[in-house]
Amino acid sequence: MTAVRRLLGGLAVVWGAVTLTFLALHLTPGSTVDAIVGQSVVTPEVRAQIVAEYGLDQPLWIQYLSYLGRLVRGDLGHSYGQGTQVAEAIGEQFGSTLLLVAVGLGLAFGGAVLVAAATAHRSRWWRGSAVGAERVSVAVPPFWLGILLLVAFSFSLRWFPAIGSDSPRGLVLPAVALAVAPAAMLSQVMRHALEKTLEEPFVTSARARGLTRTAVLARHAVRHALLPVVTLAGWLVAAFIGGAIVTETVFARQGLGRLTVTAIEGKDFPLVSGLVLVSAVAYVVVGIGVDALYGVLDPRLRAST
Amino acid sequence: ACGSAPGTGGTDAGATPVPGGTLAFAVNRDATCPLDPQQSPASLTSLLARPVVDSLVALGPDSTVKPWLATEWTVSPDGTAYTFTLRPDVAFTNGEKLDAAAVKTNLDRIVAPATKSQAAASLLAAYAGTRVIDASHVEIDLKRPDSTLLTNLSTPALGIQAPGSLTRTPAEVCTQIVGSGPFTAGAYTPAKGLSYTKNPAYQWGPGTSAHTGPAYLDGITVSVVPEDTSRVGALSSGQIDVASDIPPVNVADISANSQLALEKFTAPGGVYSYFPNVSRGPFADVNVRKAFRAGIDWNTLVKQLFFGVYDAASGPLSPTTFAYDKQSSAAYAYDRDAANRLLDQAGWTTRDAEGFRTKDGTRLTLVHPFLASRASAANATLAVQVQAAAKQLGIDVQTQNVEYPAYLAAFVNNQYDLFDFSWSGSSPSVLGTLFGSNNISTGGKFATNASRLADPQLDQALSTALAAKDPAAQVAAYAKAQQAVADQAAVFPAYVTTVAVGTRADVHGIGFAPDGYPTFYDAWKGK
Amino acid sequence: MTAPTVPVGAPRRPVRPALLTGVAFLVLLAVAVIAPRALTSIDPTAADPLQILQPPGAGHWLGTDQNGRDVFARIVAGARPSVLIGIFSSALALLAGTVLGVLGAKGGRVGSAIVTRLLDIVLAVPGLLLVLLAVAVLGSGTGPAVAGLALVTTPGYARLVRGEVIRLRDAEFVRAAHGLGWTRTQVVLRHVVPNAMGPVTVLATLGIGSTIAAAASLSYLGLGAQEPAAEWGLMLSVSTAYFSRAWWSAVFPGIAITATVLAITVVGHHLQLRFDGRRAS
Amino acid sequence: MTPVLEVPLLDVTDLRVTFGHGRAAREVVHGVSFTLAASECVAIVGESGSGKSVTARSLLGLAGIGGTVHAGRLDIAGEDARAFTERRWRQVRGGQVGLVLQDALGSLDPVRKVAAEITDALRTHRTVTPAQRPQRVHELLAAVGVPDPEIRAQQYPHQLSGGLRQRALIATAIAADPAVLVADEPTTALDVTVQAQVLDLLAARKDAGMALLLISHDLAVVSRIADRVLVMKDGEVVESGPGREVLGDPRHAYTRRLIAAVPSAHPRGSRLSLDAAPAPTRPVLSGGEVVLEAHDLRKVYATPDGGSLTAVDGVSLAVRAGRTVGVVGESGSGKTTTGHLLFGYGRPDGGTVSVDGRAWADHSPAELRRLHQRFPVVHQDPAASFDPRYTVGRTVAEPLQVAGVPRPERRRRVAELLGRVGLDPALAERHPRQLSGGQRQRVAIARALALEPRVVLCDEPVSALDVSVQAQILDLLADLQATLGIAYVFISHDLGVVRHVSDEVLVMQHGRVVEQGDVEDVFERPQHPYTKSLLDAVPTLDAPLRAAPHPSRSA
Ligand SMILES: Nc1ncnc2c1ncn2[C@@H]1O[C@H](COP(=O)(O)OP(=O)(O)OP(=O)(O)O)[C@@H](O)[C@H]1O
Ligand SMILES: Nc1ncnc2c1ncn2[C@@H]1O[C@H](COP(=O)(O)OP(=O)(O)OP(=O)(O)O)[C@@H](O)[C@H]1O
Ligand SMILES: [Mg+2]
Ligand SMILES: [Mg+2]
Repeated sequence: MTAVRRLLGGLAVVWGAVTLTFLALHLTPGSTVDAIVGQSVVTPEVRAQIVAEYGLDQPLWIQYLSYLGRLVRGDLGHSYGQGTQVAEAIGEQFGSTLLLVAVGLGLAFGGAVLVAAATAHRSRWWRGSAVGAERVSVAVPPFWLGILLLVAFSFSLRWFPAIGSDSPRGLVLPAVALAVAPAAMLSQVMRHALEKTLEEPFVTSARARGLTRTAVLARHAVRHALLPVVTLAGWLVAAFIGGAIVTETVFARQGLGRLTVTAIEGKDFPLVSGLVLVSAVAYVVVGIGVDALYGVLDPRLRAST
Repeated sequence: ACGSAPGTGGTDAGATPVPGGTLAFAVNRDATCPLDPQQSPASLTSLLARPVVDSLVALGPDSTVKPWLATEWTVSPDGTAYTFTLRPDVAFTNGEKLDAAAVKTNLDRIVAPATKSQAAASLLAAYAGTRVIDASHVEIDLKRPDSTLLTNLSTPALGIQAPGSLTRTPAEVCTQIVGSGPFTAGAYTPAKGLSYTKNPAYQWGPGTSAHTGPAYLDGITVSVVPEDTSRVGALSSGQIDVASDIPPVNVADISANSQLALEKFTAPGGVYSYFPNVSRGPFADVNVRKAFRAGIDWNTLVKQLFFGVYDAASGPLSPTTFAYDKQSSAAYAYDRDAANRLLDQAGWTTRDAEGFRTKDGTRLTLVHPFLASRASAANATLAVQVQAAAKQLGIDVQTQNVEYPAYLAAFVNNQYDLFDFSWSGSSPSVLGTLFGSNNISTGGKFATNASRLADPQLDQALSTALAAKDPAAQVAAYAKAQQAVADQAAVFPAYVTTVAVGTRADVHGIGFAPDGYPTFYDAWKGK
Repeated sequence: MTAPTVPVGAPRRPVRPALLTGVAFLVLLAVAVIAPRALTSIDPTAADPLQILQPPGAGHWLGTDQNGRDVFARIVAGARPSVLIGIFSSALALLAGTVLGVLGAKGGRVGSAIVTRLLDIVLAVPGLLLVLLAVAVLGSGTGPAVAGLALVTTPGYARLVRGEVIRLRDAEFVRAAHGLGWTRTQVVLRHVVPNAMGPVTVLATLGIGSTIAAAASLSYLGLGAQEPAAEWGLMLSVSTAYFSRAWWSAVFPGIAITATVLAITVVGHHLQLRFDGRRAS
Repeated sequence: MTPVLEVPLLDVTDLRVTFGHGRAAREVVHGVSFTLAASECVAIVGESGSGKSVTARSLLGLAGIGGTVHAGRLDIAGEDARAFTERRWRQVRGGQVGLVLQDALGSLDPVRKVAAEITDALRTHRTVTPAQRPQRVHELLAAVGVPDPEIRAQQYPHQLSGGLRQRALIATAIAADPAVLVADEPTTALDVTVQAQVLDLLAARKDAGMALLLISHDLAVVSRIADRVLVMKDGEVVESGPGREVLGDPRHAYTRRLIAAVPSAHPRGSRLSLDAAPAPTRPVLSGGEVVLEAHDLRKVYATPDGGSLTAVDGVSLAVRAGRTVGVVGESGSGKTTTGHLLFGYGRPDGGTVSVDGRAWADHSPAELRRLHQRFPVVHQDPAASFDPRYTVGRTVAEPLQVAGVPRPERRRRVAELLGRVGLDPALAERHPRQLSGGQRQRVAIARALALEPRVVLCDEPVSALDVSVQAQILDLLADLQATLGIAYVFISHDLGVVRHVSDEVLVMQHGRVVEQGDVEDVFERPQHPYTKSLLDAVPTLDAPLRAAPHPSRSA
């Protein structure tokens, strides 16, 4: 029953996101057909062809309903700009972004856990410099960080390739650039949680049993520190998908982010909606996964006792 | 056409080409339909299609037409029928043979509405039809004479693709094309690029190229790297062999680096210009236009902003264009005092609190829509400087940053005073594209005459030029047209579009098509 | 005689010199926002083609940019839009987030369901895409950027507030406050909201920084503030193209952004401790 | 076996513990000395905040964050612990000295299974092979009296009752067979029956040879088990010696006061604090009019697994003006819920509550708000019932503010109220968390008294306090009842306290009232088996110890 409700809620979110996008794109100035044609000279026949083909002569609400209808049938439509099926255009780019986001998330989580664990309740200097670094990291514009990373590690040191989506080594810099700001945010949240946990009596009890600091961190504290992080997961996913737009541009990676920019610029409604759909579904899926994760991390939240 | 442009031969002088190797090439942007120039207007599409698609004829650097797929051709006396003799030995890489029917299939497809051609069809505006005479002879019929036809036929847009491959949907052709060229192309992935493989059977190189037979390179990979810093960095760190669109600021660095080389090509056709909208507002007054033209020191701006890499323009056409008129360039000289005088004459005599000129209480204001998200860094700085220089004249240039749809809407709906862009094109017929009264956007339809100039004299000169078969007559007619543009002050030319391609020092033989993109048929990599 | 000493704990509050530096910087920043002329008399938009990319020196402390404009003057002039974007959009988001968060927790079954779904919807659309959409609808420039950034950050605050309010709803002291005879609204305004704001304000101080950074990203994608305006994010994004030749035009705006954020977080953190009363003697 | 000849397992001389550094440094333990041998139990009793727990933790090198320990001698099994490396400390912790922390309910990690916690200790000290660990876990749980150890081992702490958790914690402490067990308040928060079980368990371990350092504020507990007693106050040991001597014949004034303050030792109406003024005479209001009346109350809560839990099941009672109704029963039996329903918080799922003869539900929201002002609640956890941002003054002033009392008048009344509950009016500027537990408790009471209350709900007002502070509060409540005619509903799991303050008592179990009536009748002649078991489990100070300074209570 809860599963059904959750599914319905998820559908509502996806529908809302798509509708929001539809409205926004149709409220923007400029005609769609101009956007499709772009800066080029077309014969009136070609123009009429485009209008008819995409149904642009229909009233807005009919366009909306027929779009929803097609969505329900699993048809994402045909991209104005890419000249391909939306599903195909997205499918082509999906893997690359997924990889980037996954590695970025991994780095952000791993890095945040390490930094938080290494600095929680440690000396003033050690902890203070980590906190300072985190605050700076949050405020560094990602494209700027990306370019700095490129200049340092690719152009000068030549440790990593500057561009391209293929090699695992090429993934390092973009993933780092993408992960730094969220990792800094996470690490602050985690350190807070860790420090609260380390003051809990069960930690003193564990130490009274002779456990090392590392063992205490690994077996007790980290798990508690992950709880608030899990709460932030929805925000994180959104941040990463959004961040991919800039990162992919700087590092010349293929992916959904760059597709998004192109699609919005070109008022390519079917493609934008397709992209929003993907991100909304990702958000919903992550939300459901996270709910499950809560139970794993904290048995108190499991449904049955 | 794979003609080697002047100035590019220097680096490879004396060296013997070495076959083999794969060339890594980075471009700066994606195109929506990246591979089919019959559909897409993007210059990137021409670049990417060129290695795959051959044309009937090739255009040399001196604007002479050379044979390619057609060995010879004749033009009917009235200029409306062109008959081509095709090479007998040409095969497309999917096994099909080149014949007259293949040419007809291509040209008919270009003009068919279903193709939604956004540029190629306009190159065939006078097209009436194609007649297959026999397998190796084909006749193109025109509704009216068009002296630009041969030039247009040399472009990839009117290139001949394998007819069998054109039965697929337009969308499929966009990402994968089949031709008879020196390379075969893999599928294109947006934001990533594609790779080419050498066509070993290639024996029909264009008459403009340095060698015959198959290409030297085994293959080419093209990646899309929009960020300038990354593209230049990838080149200097050796991750790629060739990078397109080197920003002026990096040119000096690349020239100074012994591991790198810079290939520059000044494209013929239109220059990068600001266009006044003569149909409304202050620019309806020719004196204001002339004042704006004379009052800004375009020369100095270009030299300083672009670090001496680009040349300042003095006229709507680049000096390398056929029929470029040196006479009329005097009109583009800088004269600040004259500019102020002209403005006074036009009645803009009073000044407001901020120092802008006013007339009857209204400020001399010019609306300038600007597409910051797509502008190069260089053009963005130019816009800033133009605004600042205009301010010194007492003119308030309001640069409005808008998104692409709004940008286009402002243009199409005549809601601007100033517009900036460059329109390349290898022939002086761009004058018609840019200033012909038949090219003014009306009824919400996009057309390319940004100054909205409708000058009967100019129109007359342009149609004379199109109809003229004799080059001298064409030159005379185009000179008249250029003079008319100068008299009307219908353009503020800024700089001559210069293509700068960076390469590793061991890359040789990069050529440039007349439209200004690099070509790779003659290219090779030293060891 | 000493016996084993247990490791010393971590500091619970920022080190004093950091606080002082932060306050001093913010004062300077306030001057730049209110009266930029007090810091420099150079016109930040005076483009001079003959002064392009001059290195830092006597005439131009921090050098000039790609248009020959004085970088220092532009940083001073850029303080206003940048700080306002950061502060306004964070404030807007904080306000909207608080209202929505409270509604989401206490708006009744239907009200809270609607609010949570709405928040989910906004979160489900990638943030930058939302800003892009906002900018596409409202046009580019500072106003739309503020609105777009606020739209994007609101759900984060709202969820946090909602969580806190739900936690507090069952808190003993809130029940006690009901028992004292306040009306429901009074309890929410007097006890629930002020206590829910603690963690949110921490996020908001970080948020000011990340908003300035996000605004910079917008300019990078050509959607935020635009030339010839002086705005830090724009300066940063434009100058990256000239990095190899003129590091100063890219580095100094970057330092301005970072320093502002650091100052705000350090001072904000301190204020929050104050607000919480933890430091009260 | 003569313990005298053996090396003591713990030998502590002049133990000092300081928190903070430099000028912020504060010494909280000032030179504590004692020894502890095998099969011996030393108990530390004393005032809240006197340094008992810090002393205990220092014995394992865990004084706390920011703590520095100095000692003239700190020998563990003959070895000088002052020279221990962190590594050696880890071997000692759990291996030679086990610790049961004061906060038992928070001492098991809520996200880990009980077995995992015990296994940690086994793994660290390598007492058994990995293969034997599960078996050993079960044995340990069985040894501390946990039924069905196989099942319990696989459960999470929140799935265990308080008593089971307390025993599981002891199991973790003794897993590696330490020679010494330090048990800090191992029975707080347990109801008397469970408390008795835990004490029996500790006594059994002690008899089996383990040395036990027991900390408790419950003198009755201590008297049952301790061989020697240390009495601490303000970080110092003020009195020490064999248990019987110290408790039976206290020399130090503080010890005397402690013993005097044990409420079960006194009849109703007597004073608990030694230094308090004599009690005002209590007006006899046996037949005061009924103010609050509940009939057949029921409250059902949904449980997370979709089931339901009847927290209150058919409770009826009446509160008369100027009288006290006590409510006792095990943890979770529905005491707080009943109190809340009675005072109009939350709707009952069955039955009625009426105030002055009219149901709560029949009042308009505005009337309700006005009524609530006269029926204040002293919450089970007073600290939690204060807005953490508010000062003491603002907290106490809040009901006055609601009632529209002008600001200057409020300030005056706050000072007066604080004075009345025996607090320095200067405390008004402080935040509640800067007060001691007893002070906080009195702030809550001051707030409850702000608007001439008619009935006050006192929910466990003294459960976490040592007896001397508890005595102050109980005396205060009695005085206010005598002078103002206030009625109380008094909830507690401490039967002695309830007996001391109540006129009438309800005994609750599983949401039902199992016995109800005059306090003396119920406590002297319990009818229900549960009441009997509760009373049987109450530890008492041995008869001779009750001797001074009050005469033993007469029936
Ligand atoms: N980690 C710490 N940091 C600073 N001060 C502390 C710390 N732990 C305890 N104290 C202080 O040391 C003193 C003694 O505390 P301790 O916990 O030993 O009291 P206690 O006798 O156990 O009291 P209770 O009966 O309430 O448990 C108190 O004043 C307390 O505030
Ligand atoms: N809001 C609630 N939701 C669900 N169950 C509740 C709620 N409040 C109380 N309960 C349950 O109702 C039962 C009675 O709780 P109540 O707080 O009245 O017990 P109590 O007798 O006061 O116990 P204690 O001595 O521990 O304070 C318990 O099992 C408790 O878990
Ligand atoms: Mg203690
Ligand atoms: Mg209770």
